[in-house]
Amino acid sequence: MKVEILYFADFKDITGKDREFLELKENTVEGLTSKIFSKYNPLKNLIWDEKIKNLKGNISIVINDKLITDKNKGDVGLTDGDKVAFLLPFAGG
Amino acid sequence: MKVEILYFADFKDITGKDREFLELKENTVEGLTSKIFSKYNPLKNLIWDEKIKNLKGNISIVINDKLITDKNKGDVGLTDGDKVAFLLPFAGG
Amino acid sequence: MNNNNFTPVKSGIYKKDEINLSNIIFSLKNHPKIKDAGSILTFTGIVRNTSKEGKLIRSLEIDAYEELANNSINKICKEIKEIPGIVDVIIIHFKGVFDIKDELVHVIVTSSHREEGFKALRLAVEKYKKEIAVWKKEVFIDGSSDWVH
Amino acid sequence: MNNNNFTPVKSGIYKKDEINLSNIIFSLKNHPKIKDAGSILTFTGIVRNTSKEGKLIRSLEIDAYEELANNSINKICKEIKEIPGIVDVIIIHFKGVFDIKDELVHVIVTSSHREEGFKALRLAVEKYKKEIAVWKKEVFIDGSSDWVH
Repeated sequence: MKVEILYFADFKDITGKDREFLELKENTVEGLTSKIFSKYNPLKNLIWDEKIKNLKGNISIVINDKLITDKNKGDVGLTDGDKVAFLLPFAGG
Repeated sequence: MKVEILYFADFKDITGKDREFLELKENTVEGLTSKIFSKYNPLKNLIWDEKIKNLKGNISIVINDKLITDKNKGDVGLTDGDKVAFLLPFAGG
Repeated sequence: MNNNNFTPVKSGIYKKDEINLSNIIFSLKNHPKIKDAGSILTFTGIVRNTSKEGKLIRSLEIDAYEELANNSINKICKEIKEIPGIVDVIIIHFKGVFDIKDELVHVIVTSSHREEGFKALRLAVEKYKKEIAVWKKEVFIDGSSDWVH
Repeated sequence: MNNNNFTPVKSGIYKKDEINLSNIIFSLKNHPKIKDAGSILTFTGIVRNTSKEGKLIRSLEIDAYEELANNSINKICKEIKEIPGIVDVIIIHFKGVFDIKDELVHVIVTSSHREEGFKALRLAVEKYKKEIAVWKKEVFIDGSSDWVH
């Protein structure tokens, strides 16, 4: 299964990319995070809370331009072709 | 004794003038008002309160670009060459 | 940086269309303290097609006692510039005859942060409305007219 | 009056310098309801030379998730346009790399009277600051940098 992941702000600086396609074995957000943490180690510190074994509370997930509001973000399912982004809190200019 | 009187807003419409020089016999504001009321009758209604026999409370007098704050406005003295204006309440655009 | 070229826009009474918001903001960008500013707020008063009482307006006339109005405008600007965080305050009031949607007045407040800017802009607007020697005649579409007091 | 020529400026994310306040106000003057307006208020955010913590800034970078940010901007504008007396609301947020005093954002509120305009402008500014998917990187003069969150 393939998803497209968009990188903004800190993510863009860490990965050096705007976006990329990633091949996933597990069709959940947690599957995607494992993949990106193994590829870009500093992303883990940025968005992962080791104490609660989950994404930090202030991280939003957007799938196909829609904000996901599920409580347990890691469990959210992904479908082939989805466009996914993790977002840090906004700061307008 | 001669003073210059400036006309703004309603005053300008009534007198048809921006300003004019007037010859006064009595060197007070009251002397000036008598003069202009006899020349331009509608000005009396505009600024004179017949009950209190004085200028209406909301009329300001400016002499040589300085606002006069004396209580009894009629008694304020005038000097030859003074530039005088009666002002109705302001309204910015 | 060379700020010798800074020719500030002076607050005061101007003839209709003598200056516009772009001119003012262009000048502001060369203000010696513009680097301390994060916020530019502007108020532009334009001619609405109805009076406060709801009568339809054809045109508006603004008369001004320029010497007195300029003194008051400068006093208001000076007072507000003393508020911490305020970089600059400019008040431009036009005089003449105006059609619907013509610009009557510009107030521009430049400040370090937006909080003090919003307060200062509101204060400047309320002050010029009452304290400067200008008058406004509403000419209605029925041909009648009134100086607003 | 023929309003067929009205091409409204669209709210949203723009490239640096792609549009300016004059363009927006020029367009506004052709808004079909401009005759109902007496007040145009604008907020322009520009790059200040210090961060909130007081560090000296060399430049600023704005990144945006355009689809999401545009949706939120349109939602904010729609909400505020529903307030009685509000004629129009435009929010323009730029993305790219900016020097000190460059313009980052314009918010323009056109309203019948100034009271509702002031409230609406403040509301629009506070909302875009928090609700739209943009991020800001401060690059300091010591060479370090930080995304603000």
